[in-house]
Amino acid sequence: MKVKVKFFAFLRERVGTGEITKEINEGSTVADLWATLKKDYPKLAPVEMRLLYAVNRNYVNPDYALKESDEVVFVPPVSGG
Amino acid sequence: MKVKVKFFAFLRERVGTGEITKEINEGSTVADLWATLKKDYPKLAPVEMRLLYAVNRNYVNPDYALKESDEVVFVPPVSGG
Amino acid sequence: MFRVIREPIDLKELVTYVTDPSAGAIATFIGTTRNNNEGRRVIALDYEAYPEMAEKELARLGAEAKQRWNIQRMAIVHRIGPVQITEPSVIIAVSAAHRDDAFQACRFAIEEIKKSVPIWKKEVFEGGEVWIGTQSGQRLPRR
Amino acid sequence: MFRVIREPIDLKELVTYVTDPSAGAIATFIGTTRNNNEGRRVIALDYEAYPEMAEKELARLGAEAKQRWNIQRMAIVHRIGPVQITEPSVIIAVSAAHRDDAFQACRFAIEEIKKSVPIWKKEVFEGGEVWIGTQSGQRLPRR
Repeated sequence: MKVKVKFFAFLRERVGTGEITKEINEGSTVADLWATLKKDYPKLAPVEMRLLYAVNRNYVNPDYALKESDEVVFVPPVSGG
Repeated sequence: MKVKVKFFAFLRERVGTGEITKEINEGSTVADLWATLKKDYPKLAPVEMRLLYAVNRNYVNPDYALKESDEVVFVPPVSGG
Repeated sequence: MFRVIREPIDLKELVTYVTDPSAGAIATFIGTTRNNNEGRRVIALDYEAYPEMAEKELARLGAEAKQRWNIQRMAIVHRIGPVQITEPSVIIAVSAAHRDDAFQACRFAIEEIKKSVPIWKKEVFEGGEVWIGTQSGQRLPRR
Repeated sequence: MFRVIREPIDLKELVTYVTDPSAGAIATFIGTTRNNNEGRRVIALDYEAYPEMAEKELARLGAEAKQRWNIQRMAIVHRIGPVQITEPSVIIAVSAAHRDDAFQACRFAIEEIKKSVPIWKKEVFEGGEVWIGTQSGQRLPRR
């Protein structure tokens, strides 16, 4: 199945693009997807910061099971204000 | 000696004017002046509220000894803001 | 900037005044005339001041705030005369490097104004008028 | 009013939005770009957002504030893109019958923005640039 992944700020610069579509296995969690992306994008591998996970514009836990067409965002430490 | 007395707000309405000049004895305190004014203006007599005293634009204690030409204000409870 | 004026207060002017390159935060407080108080329907508030001393007291409390918190600039303007529903009677603006100082100094200023600055508020309500704070047993209104 | 915009933020618009006949107090907070941070000379801040979710989170925290305090109206506008020294990056305005609620809800909003709203700040300083909060061991800046 396919999901949409958006990258912002620090992660966008590391990945080099703001949005990709990614084919993943049924039953993949958000954490699984992040592990896969770290292999796809070597520049993500050293990222050690605490990330939050958002699916369809809501924060979710790392064990959230993804569904077809979900919009996934890995949220680096926010610093608005 | 003479002092200037200004009245504001509630007290101004009771006295009916915003400013008077008052002849007082040498050595009079602010508290003495207030006692005299209560006799001059019967409508001040029933005033029981806590007043602050200002002389020449500074708050003073009731036992402050007045001097010639002082500007005295009896300050009813403030309610700015 | 510590002033007592008769005209409407210009929020923009105060914020511009406190804007500073080394400030990351500006806190403002705007006191407005509310259409009700202690069950009465308020028509307007009418403020009176001992203006020379009021401005002096505003400046004094500004100086005290500067000693207590790490703030850049402060402005307080209080309006006198009639102030209609929704109109500002007082505006405070404070800039600081960090937000905590700006918030605390702004809060301090409005609390002090209500304690020590010679300004008085007459409430004109449906059926009468009253100098706030002068009635025996009456609390000062929270705002 | 909960918005993420690219243009300069109009303070007056927010204050007008929250103005209410039953409110006696309006508290506002303005976050501005400061010319220094942790010893660096800052040239500008450059903000990026996940805009749809950021607006949703702003509205969520506005709803939470309404549950926790007795407030009338709240507006939060965050700017994205480059924000020069002294320019506002965020403005919060809150109206309430009484000042304590307005101050507390305003403070709550800025603290929550810094915790949960997907907006990021790149600091452009003399000699480089950095996404604030991403460096190991780096604290989030107080503002």
